[in-house]
Amino acid sequence: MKQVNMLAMILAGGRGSRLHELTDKVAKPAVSYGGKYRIIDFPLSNCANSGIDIVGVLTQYESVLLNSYVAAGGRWGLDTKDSGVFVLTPREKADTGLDVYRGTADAISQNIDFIDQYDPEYLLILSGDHIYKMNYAKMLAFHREHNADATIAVIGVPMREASRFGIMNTGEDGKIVEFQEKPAHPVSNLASMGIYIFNWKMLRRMLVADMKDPASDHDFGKNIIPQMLADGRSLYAWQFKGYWKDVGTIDSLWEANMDLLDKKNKLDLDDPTWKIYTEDASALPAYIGPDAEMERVYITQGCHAEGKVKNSVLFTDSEVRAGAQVTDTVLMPGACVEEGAVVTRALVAEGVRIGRGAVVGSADSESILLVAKNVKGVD
Amino acid sequence: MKQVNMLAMILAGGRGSRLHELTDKVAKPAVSYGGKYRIIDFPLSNCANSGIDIVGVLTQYESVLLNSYVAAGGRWGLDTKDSGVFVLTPREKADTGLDVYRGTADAISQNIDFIDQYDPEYLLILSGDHIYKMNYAKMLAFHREHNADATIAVIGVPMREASRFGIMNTGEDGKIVEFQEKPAHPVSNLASMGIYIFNWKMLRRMLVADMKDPASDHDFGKNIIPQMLADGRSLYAWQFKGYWKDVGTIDSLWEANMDLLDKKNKLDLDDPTWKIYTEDASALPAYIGPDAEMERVYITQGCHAEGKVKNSVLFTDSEVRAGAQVTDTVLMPGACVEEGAVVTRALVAEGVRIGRGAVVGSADSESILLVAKNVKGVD
Amino acid sequence: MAKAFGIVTSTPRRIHVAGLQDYRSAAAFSFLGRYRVIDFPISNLSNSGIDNIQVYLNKQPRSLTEHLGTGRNYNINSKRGRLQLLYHSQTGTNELYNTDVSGFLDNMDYIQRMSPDYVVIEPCYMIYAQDYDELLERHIESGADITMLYHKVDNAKDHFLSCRVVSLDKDKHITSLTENRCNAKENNIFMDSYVMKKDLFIDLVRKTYDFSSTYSIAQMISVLCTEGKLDIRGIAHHGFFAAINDLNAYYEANMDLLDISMAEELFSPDWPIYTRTSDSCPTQIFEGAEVKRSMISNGCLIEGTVENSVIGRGVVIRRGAVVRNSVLLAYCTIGEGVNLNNEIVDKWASITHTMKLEGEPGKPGYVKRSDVL
Amino acid sequence: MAKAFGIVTSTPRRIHVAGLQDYRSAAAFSFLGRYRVIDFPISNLSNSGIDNIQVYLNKQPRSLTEHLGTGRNYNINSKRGRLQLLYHSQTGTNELYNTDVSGFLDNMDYIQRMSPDYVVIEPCYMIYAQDYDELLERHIESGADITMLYHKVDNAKDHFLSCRVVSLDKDKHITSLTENRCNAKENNIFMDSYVMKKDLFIDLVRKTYDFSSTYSIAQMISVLCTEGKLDIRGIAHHGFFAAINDLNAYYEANMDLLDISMAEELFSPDWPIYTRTSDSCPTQIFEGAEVKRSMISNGCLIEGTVENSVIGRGVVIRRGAVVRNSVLLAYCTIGEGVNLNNEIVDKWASITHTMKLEGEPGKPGYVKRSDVL
Repeated sequence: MKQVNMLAMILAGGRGSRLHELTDKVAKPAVSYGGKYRIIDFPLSNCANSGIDIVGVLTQYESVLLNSYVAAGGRWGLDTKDSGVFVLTPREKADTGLDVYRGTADAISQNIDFIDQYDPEYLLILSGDHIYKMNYAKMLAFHREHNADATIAVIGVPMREASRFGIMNTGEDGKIVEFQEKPAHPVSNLASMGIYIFNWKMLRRMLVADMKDPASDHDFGKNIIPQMLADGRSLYAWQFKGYWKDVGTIDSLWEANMDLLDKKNKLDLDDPTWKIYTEDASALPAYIGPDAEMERVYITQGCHAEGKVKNSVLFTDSEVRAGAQVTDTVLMPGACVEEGAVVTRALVAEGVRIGRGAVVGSADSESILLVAKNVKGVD
Repeated sequence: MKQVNMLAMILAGGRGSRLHELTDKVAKPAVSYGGKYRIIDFPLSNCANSGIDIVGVLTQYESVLLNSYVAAGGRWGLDTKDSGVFVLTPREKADTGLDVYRGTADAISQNIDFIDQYDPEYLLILSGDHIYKMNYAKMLAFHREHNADATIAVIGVPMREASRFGIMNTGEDGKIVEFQEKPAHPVSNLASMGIYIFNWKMLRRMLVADMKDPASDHDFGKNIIPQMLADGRSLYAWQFKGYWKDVGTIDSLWEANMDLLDKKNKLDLDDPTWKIYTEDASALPAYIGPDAEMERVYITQGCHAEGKVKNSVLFTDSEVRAGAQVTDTVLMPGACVEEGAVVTRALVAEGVRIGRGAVVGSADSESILLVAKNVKGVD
Repeated sequence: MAKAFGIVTSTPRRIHVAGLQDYRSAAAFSFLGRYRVIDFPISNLSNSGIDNIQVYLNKQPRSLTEHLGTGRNYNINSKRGRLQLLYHSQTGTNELYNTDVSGFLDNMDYIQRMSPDYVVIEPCYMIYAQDYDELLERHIESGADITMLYHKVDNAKDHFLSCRVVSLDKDKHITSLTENRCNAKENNIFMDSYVMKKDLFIDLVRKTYDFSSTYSIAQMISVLCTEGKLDIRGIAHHGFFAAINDLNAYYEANMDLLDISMAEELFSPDWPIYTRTSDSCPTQIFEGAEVKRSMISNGCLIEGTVENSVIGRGVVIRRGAVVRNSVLLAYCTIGEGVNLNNEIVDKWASITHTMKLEGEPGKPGYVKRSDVL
Repeated sequence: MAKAFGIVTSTPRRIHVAGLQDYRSAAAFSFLGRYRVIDFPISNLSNSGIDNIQVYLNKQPRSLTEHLGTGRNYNINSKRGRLQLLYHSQTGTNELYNTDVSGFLDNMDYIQRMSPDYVVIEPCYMIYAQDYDELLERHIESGADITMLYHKVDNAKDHFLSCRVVSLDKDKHITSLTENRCNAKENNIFMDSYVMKKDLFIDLVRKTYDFSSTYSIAQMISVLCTEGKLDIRGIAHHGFFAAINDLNAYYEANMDLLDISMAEELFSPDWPIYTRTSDSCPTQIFEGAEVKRSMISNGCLIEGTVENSVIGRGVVIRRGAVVRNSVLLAYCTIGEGVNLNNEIVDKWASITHTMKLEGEPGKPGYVKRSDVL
């Protein structure tokens, strides 16, 4: 049979309210990124490239778009005879009513029957809102080598920022000796990425017990991991060294887009050995008009640029009309900057129009302006 | 673009409690039928063959198997660039909490945003628990010809049974003048099949109003259709003349299977122009052993028969061992009748084993015996 | 369901596109950056609701097989419909025998098995949008035996060589079908596309072979329309139309679509042209780059100047390079300071040592696949 | 990801299966009712975690192209992996030139583009299950240059004609690779399957062509293993093994698998053999039918007697017909009262007027495709 006996579950439940209007109609993992992608393309493509065939996507908030998006598993090649992407929402069972997921661990607990269908040896838990490329097969190899009960992916963060994260204190071989959630005085800079590999049989027993515990928050970070440490189980930290970005705020989402403008940037979406797959738009190649000026631009199919674009990311079907100026800006799918309008340091949401001659955003604003509604023209 | 601008929604919510243990772990539409199929293969294959590309499946009860089953839209060819089968469960939105579907109409109302994504002209409502082959494109042609606001598929039932159904009283041209739910003294024998075509724009307005009506049951049969008649809208009945069976009870499910044993039966699953598609099992062809006796048997891939089988339907991977006798019986997937056991007039559920020498069911029982648990052998 | 099945014919013998055709059939040519020529006929059929399609292949079938797959990218339901790739072997002894008719005869079994009553036949080397469902309705209504599609052009004198032209009477009956002798500017170019009953088609295939084993269907029709026994009519096509019959025609068809209004007409949202995605990431345009009046596919890295050009997927244009009036196919590299004008550069080619390449207007230069210059 | 890519070679020149091969290559032969022979090598690779696969085709590619599709049925992720169908044109002038090596050379570009370090080569006309991941591990551990798979048989005297046999020394080094001269009962049949580094493979292809333009890789290895410069070893295969090298071998391989314990060993749940579904409905067995010791595919209608036979999809066996010791391919019809014994009946054939057909044991009869008898 296939080599990787590991099933992945993506926790995609979050509304991501710090993304404001961007998540009014879509769950956070379905938010657009990088010209043609959605955030959830990253964990899904990572799974496909890592040889994982079955992926569950756990969601309960505004799942229509996310649902219809990920259900087309063919985008990631996950539609062969025995592979698939499955959207798992809370449901009524013979013995229980309909209830929301009470926490990250509860979301898995409520889907034990789904996981059991495939009888995996390992369970990979992912979150749906990070931008990164990771070979989970390597993490699994590390997990097996160390005979671990659980392995947690960690990334080195600047020491001064460590108190914002869940920090792993480890021995020399990577064995986790302590886990501190947002420690005031961190002793390590290894932050948890929220990516876990568990031996499924062991985790299954713990989840069954956790479901019955009224005092539990049913959360991996707060309950399951501390319990495992208390039980003296062997937990290992696997250090990841590539590009990794939480895009939970407008500023960080904008930044992560801007990172793509750098020559040989660390994310390297151009790598043919680790492609990120996404929906294919039926659109013409990008068209750049006779009087356009383009400098440091990330541009994709369906874009139509006639004006001046600098230091900006143009998403599918976005438009910059003649005489318009777009600087330090992200234009999300279908956004349109009309004739003569000036847009600076902004993130223009999907389908939003900036009217003729309007001026939006400013070069010295502290944070990025989210433009979520059409802006009227001035002439 | 494609010719049929009609989107289908399958109401697959029902637990189907009259199917007893068969629906403990799966929703009714996922129950097996006809050797290799599941009930929901019929509406889904009908959609595919009728040229409908987008199908929503509305479910809230035990959807894991149903969900992972229908999500693989490739089984019905519904996985092209712009087609798909989407599982729609109740969900949390920006302005509402998580709530179950309150009725058939409410299930549609809660998914107006899904439907709007595709902007269909017509909406086809189907139920997920009938066995039939129907060309919905023909029904749509009838709907268009009559400039109807809604068209309801009806089937002629014996007059003496009409009071068990929702009955349509129509004019000569098929225009519905009255709708009677289970009338004591029916004047027509045209029963509603629970299959509706609506003009989407009109229905959408009605659903929005219905959602706000505290007195409504949010049901098509109880509220929407009577309201439309009261409003003087033009509703038409389209008469279907093929095989149609509600498989809501053990007896009717058994009967519908037995119907397949008849030469040139009306369902005709062998028709190459209207195939019913389903999951493909990785299984050997049926193997029939050297001492087997087979008469009037419907048998499929993965079956292994060594004993005596008469007047029975053998589902995928079911087994009849040497010396066993199986008569007037349905063996669901993976069911096994061990050496020397005798099974008569029974429906043996998925994976159930009838132990060596056991005797189960009887030729003169009034109703069909459901065997949902392993039966111990006698030696 | 659908009234008709579709046939996309293989590249006819008379079509020769120098250079490009050494590596693939005309159907598989890259077009306007992200498409292939065959995307147009297949999308036309799919958008017309025709999902039983036969594609005839003769030479180099690999790239087409991979590109078309099972038709999912073209919205063809693989259960209800079928995208069938049919090979017809080529006789080495005499090219004359390798007609469309010999291909149809090789696969007559599969034609006869088709259940729709009508057949729509399209060429694989022409670019246009056409609703065949509508054409079929008009065909049925008119009562004609065969309906042929043509396009009225005003540059037939120096274009469409090796294409055919039709003459029509007032009632749109085809009175003649002849080779374009380039003796008139205005002419009705036959679009190698027709609609007829399946039975008539099968009959016609057999009759043609009996008449002459080197004749194509079109040649036979040319005989038949003078005979006057069949009712053969023409319908004019409107909108963008290009025949990729030689290298210059290929070049011009690409260039013409740099007129964005023309491109937007051909690529209407109501009539999507489908293709296979390569999962390339977006294109990066760096500091110092200048890009004007160009179509840029995904996955490119652009540091130099690009003007009036069509750029394929994954092309690299280094600092100081200048690309003008050129068509660059996927994955080619234009090195630092290299100057290109009026060139067609084939896939995977790399121009790094030759600092200047300039084709003539009307006779574009061609750089071979995988060449390093 | 995977350490190796896979190659499935086209039917070698020396294989000739009378009758069946007139219509398709050995790879596309229907096998045991619902399979095709190529399902075995492709499932082996897919189950071994190898999802970059090249399938070489020479003649009649249509049915294989359609059967394999994009590899979804074989669990090959189309994004991460790739099922590539590579055609090599056949020289009409002299059959001798049409070797596996000429196919590899025709497609050297695509071999070189493969990123894994190792290559696994499999034939398309043999039936067996083999974990190539395990074989690859053993190959790497052993330090050998080439590892070849063989199967020890005790019927080489009257079987496996035109196959090759290997001799091994104590350390499992191959000391010779020669044609099976059918002069010994016990022999080690070479399974046309080997593992080596990609670079060595490319080298070998070129060296073979330089050595003789009519040599196959196996013939070259036969030279090399006497030279002793390369470390070439053999590994024995265990379990079911059949080579479809002539019509009788085809017949026997089908018949052997009517031994259900043998079939269950080959078709283990741990090692699924994938194929393409035809969406046939189950089979109906009517009153008066008698079916014993047979494999019955879906979609059949059986009113007669079937014994010791393999029945393909959609076969109709009418009242009073008796089918014994026969292999019936898909969609054939056996009419009322017709008596068949020791026959192979090809697809779509219909036997209704000829009341009795009987092949000899060891020399089964053959009824041509679509024939009406």
